[in-house]
Amino acid sequence: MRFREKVYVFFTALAVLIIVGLLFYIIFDIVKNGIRVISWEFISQPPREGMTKGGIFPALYGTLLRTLLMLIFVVPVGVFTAVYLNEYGSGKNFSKWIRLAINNLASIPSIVFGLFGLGFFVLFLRLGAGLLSSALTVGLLTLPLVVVSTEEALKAVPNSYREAGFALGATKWQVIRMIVLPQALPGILTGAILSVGRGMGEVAPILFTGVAYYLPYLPSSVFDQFMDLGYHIYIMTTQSFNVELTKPIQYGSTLVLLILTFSLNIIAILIRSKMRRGRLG
Amino acid sequence: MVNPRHIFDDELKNLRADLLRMGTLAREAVDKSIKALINRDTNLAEEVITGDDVIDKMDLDIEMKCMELIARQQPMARDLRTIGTILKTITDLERIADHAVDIAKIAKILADQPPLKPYIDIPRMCELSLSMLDDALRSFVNEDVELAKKMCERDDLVDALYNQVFRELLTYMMEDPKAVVRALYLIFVARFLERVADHTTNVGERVIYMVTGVLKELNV
Amino acid sequence: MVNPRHIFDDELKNLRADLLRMGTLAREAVDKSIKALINRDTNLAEEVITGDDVIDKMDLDIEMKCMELIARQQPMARDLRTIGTILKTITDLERIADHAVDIAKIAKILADQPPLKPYIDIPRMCELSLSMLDDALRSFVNEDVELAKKMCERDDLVDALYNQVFRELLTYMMEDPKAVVRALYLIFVARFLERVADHTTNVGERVIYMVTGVLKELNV
Amino acid sequence: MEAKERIAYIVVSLLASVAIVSVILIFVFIAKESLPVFFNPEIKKEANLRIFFLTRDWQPIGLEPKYSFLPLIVGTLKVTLVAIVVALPLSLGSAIFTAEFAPRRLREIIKPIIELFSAIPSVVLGFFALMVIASWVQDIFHTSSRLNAVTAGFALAFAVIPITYTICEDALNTVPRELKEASIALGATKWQTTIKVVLPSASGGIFAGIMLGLARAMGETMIVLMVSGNAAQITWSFLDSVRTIPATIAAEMGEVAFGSAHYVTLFFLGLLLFSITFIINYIASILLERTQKRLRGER
Amino acid sequence: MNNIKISVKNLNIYYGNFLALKDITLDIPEKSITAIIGPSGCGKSTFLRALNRMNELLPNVRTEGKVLLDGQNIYEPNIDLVTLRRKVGMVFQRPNPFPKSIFENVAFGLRIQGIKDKEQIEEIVELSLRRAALWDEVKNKLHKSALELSGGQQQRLCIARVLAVQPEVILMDEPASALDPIATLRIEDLMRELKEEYTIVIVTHNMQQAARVSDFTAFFLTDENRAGMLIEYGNTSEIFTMPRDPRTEGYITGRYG
Amino acid sequence: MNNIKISVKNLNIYYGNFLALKDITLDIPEKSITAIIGPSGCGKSTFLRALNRMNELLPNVRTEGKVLLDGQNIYEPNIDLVTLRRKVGMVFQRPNPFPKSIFENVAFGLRIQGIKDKEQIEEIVELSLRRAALWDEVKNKLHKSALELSGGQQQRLCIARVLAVQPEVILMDEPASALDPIATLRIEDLMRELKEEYTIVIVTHNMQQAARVSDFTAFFLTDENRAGMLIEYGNTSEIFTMPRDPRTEGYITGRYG
Ligand SMILES: Nc1ncnc2c1ncn2[C@@H]1O[C@H](COP(=O)(O)OP(=O)(O)OP(=O)(O)O)[C@@H](O)[C@H]1O
Ligand SMILES: Nc1ncnc2c1ncn2[C@@H]1O[C@H](COP(=O)(O)OP(=O)(O)OP(=O)(O)O)[C@@H](O)[C@H]1O
Ligand SMILES: [Mg+2]
Ligand SMILES: [Mg+2]
Ligand SMILES: O=P([O-])([O-])[O-]
Repeated sequence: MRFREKVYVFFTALAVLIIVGLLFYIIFDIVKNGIRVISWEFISQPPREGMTKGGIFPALYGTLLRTLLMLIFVVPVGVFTAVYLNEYGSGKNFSKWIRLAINNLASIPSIVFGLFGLGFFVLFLRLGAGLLSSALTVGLLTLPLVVVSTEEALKAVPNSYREAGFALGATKWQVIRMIVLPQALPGILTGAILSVGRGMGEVAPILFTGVAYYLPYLPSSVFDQFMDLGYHIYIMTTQSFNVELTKPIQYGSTLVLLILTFSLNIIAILIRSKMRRGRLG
Repeated sequence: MVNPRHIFDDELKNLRADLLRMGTLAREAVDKSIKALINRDTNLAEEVITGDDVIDKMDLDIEMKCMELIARQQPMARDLRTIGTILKTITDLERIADHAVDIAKIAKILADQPPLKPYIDIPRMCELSLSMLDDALRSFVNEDVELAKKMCERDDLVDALYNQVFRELLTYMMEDPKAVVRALYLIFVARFLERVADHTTNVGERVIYMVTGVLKELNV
Repeated sequence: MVNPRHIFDDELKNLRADLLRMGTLAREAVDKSIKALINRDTNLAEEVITGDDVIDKMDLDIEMKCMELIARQQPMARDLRTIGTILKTITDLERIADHAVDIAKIAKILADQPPLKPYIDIPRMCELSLSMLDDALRSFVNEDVELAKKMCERDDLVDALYNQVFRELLTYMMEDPKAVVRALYLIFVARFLERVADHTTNVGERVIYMVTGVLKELNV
Repeated sequence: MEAKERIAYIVVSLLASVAIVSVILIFVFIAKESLPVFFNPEIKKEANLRIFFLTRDWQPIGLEPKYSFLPLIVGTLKVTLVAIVVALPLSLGSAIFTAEFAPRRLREIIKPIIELFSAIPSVVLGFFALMVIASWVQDIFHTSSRLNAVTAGFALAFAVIPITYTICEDALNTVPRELKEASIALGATKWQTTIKVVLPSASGGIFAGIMLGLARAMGETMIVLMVSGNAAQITWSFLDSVRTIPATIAAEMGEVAFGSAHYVTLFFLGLLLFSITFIINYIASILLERTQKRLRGER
Repeated sequence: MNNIKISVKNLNIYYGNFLALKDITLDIPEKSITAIIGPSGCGKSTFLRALNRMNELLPNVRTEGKVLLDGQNIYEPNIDLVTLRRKVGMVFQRPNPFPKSIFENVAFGLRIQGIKDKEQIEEIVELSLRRAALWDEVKNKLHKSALELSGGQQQRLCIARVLAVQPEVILMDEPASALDPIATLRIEDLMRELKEEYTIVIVTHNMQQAARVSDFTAFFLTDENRAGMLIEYGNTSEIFTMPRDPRTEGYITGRYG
Repeated sequence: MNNIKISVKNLNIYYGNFLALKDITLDIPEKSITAIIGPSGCGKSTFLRALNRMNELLPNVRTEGKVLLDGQNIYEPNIDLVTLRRKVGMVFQRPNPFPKSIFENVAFGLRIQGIKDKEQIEEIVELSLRRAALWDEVKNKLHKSALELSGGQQQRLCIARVLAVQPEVILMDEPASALDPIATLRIEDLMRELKEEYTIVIVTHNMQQAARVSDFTAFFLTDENRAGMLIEYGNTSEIFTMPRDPRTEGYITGRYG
């Protein structure tokens, strides 16, 4: 009896070991092969010689820019959607619809966003295939992330704080502004960071909304096409005329993308755990 | 649904039973002391005197139980009044028993002296007082306010009898110096019986308080 | 840090003050009644008799306050014993005051009769009883068990004095039929004073119980 | 003060409606672009429901384009199945270990690490699968093609694991400690407690985790695009190359003429994908809510 | 008996279609402590929250009848809720200081009124903390987080926070149920001090607490439709030593039902 | 005085380096109710959980000393925890029925023992529910979810659940603190009935409860290092009417500290 249980537990532990092992193996493999490639030149130079040499600067630039644009759109929308859901809308039909919409957004496959971006932003609104269309498309995709983590943060603000505020004669907006939002700030921050991390690595939604295979110049307006790190990796690995030749560049680019997204996620995790500890103390 | 306080109720019931037992003992003590007096029965008198220890112990016991019940069960309202009533009533009962002892002691003294006159009024006083005590205890058991009130009214009869006995014995004393000691003791006996009735009235007042929450002196 | 029960303590303090006031009144009543007797002062006697109402009212008042305090503050341990002590002590004090009334009534009766003999032992008894009462009250205030115990011991002196007075007056009665009434009344007075001392002893026992938690009869 | 309140309310409500508007627009636009399948006679000739579901070939480029969904559906199902079979035992096992058996310290390390998996962009997973996993699969199964359903499913599993793990672990964790203690105090062993009390209590959440993993696997684009081989064929073997619905859209949308039958067909595929994942997610969310409510002691 | 501060007249409260409080009529005297007791679900909290219209934060609540505060019906449409709630402050079951400094907690009510004057704020904060019998314990750490205080201190801080907005009435919904016995007694003590200046209404599950602390007690019970009704209202000592209604008697002696 | 059921000898319990219980020695008599009282954090729960080794579920707990159950030290290495915990059952602060049917809740302990016989299980379930004074209220809905019961019923169900595994000792950690006064009294009543057959140890914040229900009371307090110590242990009536230690007196009269 006892022994059998130990065996069961061993298997569950083994599962953990396998997952964690694989994760580390991925990181290990990418770092091992990528680290040699990374240099200042690699970061700061454009690709050369039909993208078999040189760096990834335009792709990095494009990625960061579209992510920044996305952030400008997604944070206010996401945060205030959460504020509405949690502070104004409880019990209202409208917020049921919003919630349904958010859940829905979260479940839509990224390629469908790509289709929508193409159909709506690019063609219907005539924003063209460019940074803005891509940023908005990815923004919609990460919107649930921001809403959910903000809402979680708002929910974690004990209701008693709000009641106390009202009972002291504060108005709703005063309560939100002076008590709820400051208290939820770390959570909101986490949401924003996570959305950046997520948005940065997404490729499918931008496939048809503005990413370019190669551009000799940097985008100069939000309507311009751009290069993108993730897309770059995809192209190099599958469409490049000489996959073997560009392998180091592929690894290098992947490592850069991984570093970016990982560091963001780790920051988010740190904030969150600090927040949790703070709440307990 | 079972009464969630039934254990407390049980304890309260025990306490009431204890009180009743104590009341009965006190009553018997008075009864016996007067019998001892009339029949010049020193053994009976002695019995009353030694029996008082039991009553004293019951007094202490019940009081301690009351205090424990207060400490442990936080009685309120009527429960509390009941305990208060018990607390006060046992004092009265204890005093009644003490008076029985006092009478018994006198009975012992008078046993070897010639009778002054046939006892008429004293047995009547005794009977009356004891019937009051019976009613007091019954009213306690049945929480019968009316009975308690009626009982208290009879205290006046006892008082009247006492005055009568007092005056009569006074005459004896003035007429015959030899009668002085005996008459004096009998006056004391009458006086004690009168006190028994007074204490009994107190018990009645307590019963009324327990049931109605109003405490009023009835025997002013 | 403030005592979180200070309101309850205040109420308890008030209650103790009330008790003390009642004790003082009872003491004065006894003192005055004996003075009235000695000085044949019917006014003073009347004062004692009417004054008793105040004491009776205090008795009721304090009792109600105790019950309320029990109902509202759930006293435990010493607090509870204190309230229990107060509850029982007021009964004794009330009885003491009643005895003062009894004495005062006798004082009124004897006021227009020639004195039997100079009062010597009765004032001494009174003094002794009252000094006991003083000590009892003081021991209550100071929670002084030793004082209470010593005080209780003096009850024997009172008892001895009572016996002496009793025998002396008995002689008077047998010698002179005209003295019978007066002597009888004086015997009653002595008896009442003896009772005062007894009740005082009860108070002492209560104080000991309040402080130590042990209740023992000291004046068996 | 009143005005401020009103303005705040209006602004917040407007921003909050973005989500609703977006979902409606997404549905409307995807639907609008795929509607010609039903209504445009020109397009209906080339692409219609009968062709989608009753023919066997997907050959959109060529003189006679063939638009059968069946190979795509089969491909999608194959990779999804592989992904779930790989991911489920691993993620559920890990969830049980972390929630029930790991010492607290260890748990606080394991959980974020596994969750970090979800931070890996799918291109990166695809890249890794291409570089490493494909070789493993080839070595193990001696396949002709490195890129096949097993490779893709395996890579997809990496995407599924963090989702399923997180939801399962959360579900296990929301089982109140008191319940576990009650069971142990009744003389149950830890494993009995896990199987008889914790798992049943959390079953809704676990099921939801599986469903959401499933949805993720079906909708995932980049990984399959990179490692599935993208051959639209109907076979029984999992070691053949496959083409999935999302990968098809991703690969072909870039090169179609707007408004063409191909274009419309791709949008219709999008609509299909959208609907399937929507339904799965809906069921999962209902399950999740129900379990949470139950565990919170509501009826 | 003091003047009437709050006069509740024929109050009915519905949650949706459910009648939670039925025809409550009751006068609350000024500068005294009134306790509301009764079994769970009898509408005590609902009643309390009706006195400063906090019920309106919940959806679906409907209130009928009048609540007169100093003779003025607070349910009239032109009543300013913000002013009302400043006048009728509220302290909750669990101590709920904001996760700010001790000082900022007390200053909050002032800041939302738009008071900027630093000195004035400091003055009021000190005064409120003194009144809440907390000043001595916190004066050296006013700018430390309020969450570092003990439960009892937090609850007193919440009281100070209410005092800072100078209320006339303080409502307390089971203010000590989350505290240990000693902290509870201290809060009760504080209440008794506060009643010199404020009208206090408390809801409590703890009968003994109502008995200890209040001047007046109202006993609520539900009828067969689960609607809360007022069964008996009167002097606390009378309610606990000789209640008039047998249902009150049953409840306080633990024999209800 | 009954036989000694549990004898605790020089018990020390550490959380990491923190000594939470210091040198506790105490004998718990059979078939009686022993209450543990004391201020928050004095180690009452820790003590209780030491009696069936539930503390070991927490990390970093170290236990020194002996706990003899019927003379057998439960901290000896060869003790079977499963058997021990069946003998020494536990009821928790908040009612915590499993989210299963009423029947399955009570049957749980039997099923994990591998009992399959349906009739036997049914019999024990009914018996346990009867003992827990719940049978009449639930006999017609045994297969309904236990979560649909009221708080007090749930707590009695938890007691029935423990009874089903035929314990000898029942530990209860504040078993009524989540209940309303009436449900509380009913649980207390049940305890008194159960003590005819079981040895019961309860922890309670509520002094009145300890006074009402227990036969023996142990009073714990923390020393200057916050280690819990046993201050006084004895007959409940003595503890509450004439405690020997002034600290006990201070605590029970509300003047502690
Ligand atoms: N927001 C709400 N929606 C619907 N019904 C409610 C709501 N709040 C309370 N109720 C119902 O109204 C009745 C009274 O509730 P209330 O909270 O006032 O009771 P209470 O006396 O304070 O109980 P407790 O002592 O448990 O706090 C209950 O039957 C409760 O179920
Ligand atoms: N898991 C733990 N880790 C570290 N310290 C703990 C742990 N559990 C309890 N303690 C500490 O041990 C001491 C005793 O705790 P315990 O829970 O036994 O107290 P208690 O008397 O039950 O208090 P309460 O009445 O608040 O339940 C406290 O100082 C507490 O902070
Ligand atoms: Mg409430
Ligand atoms: Mg505890
Ligand atoms: O018994 P008494 O002394 O009060 O008559």
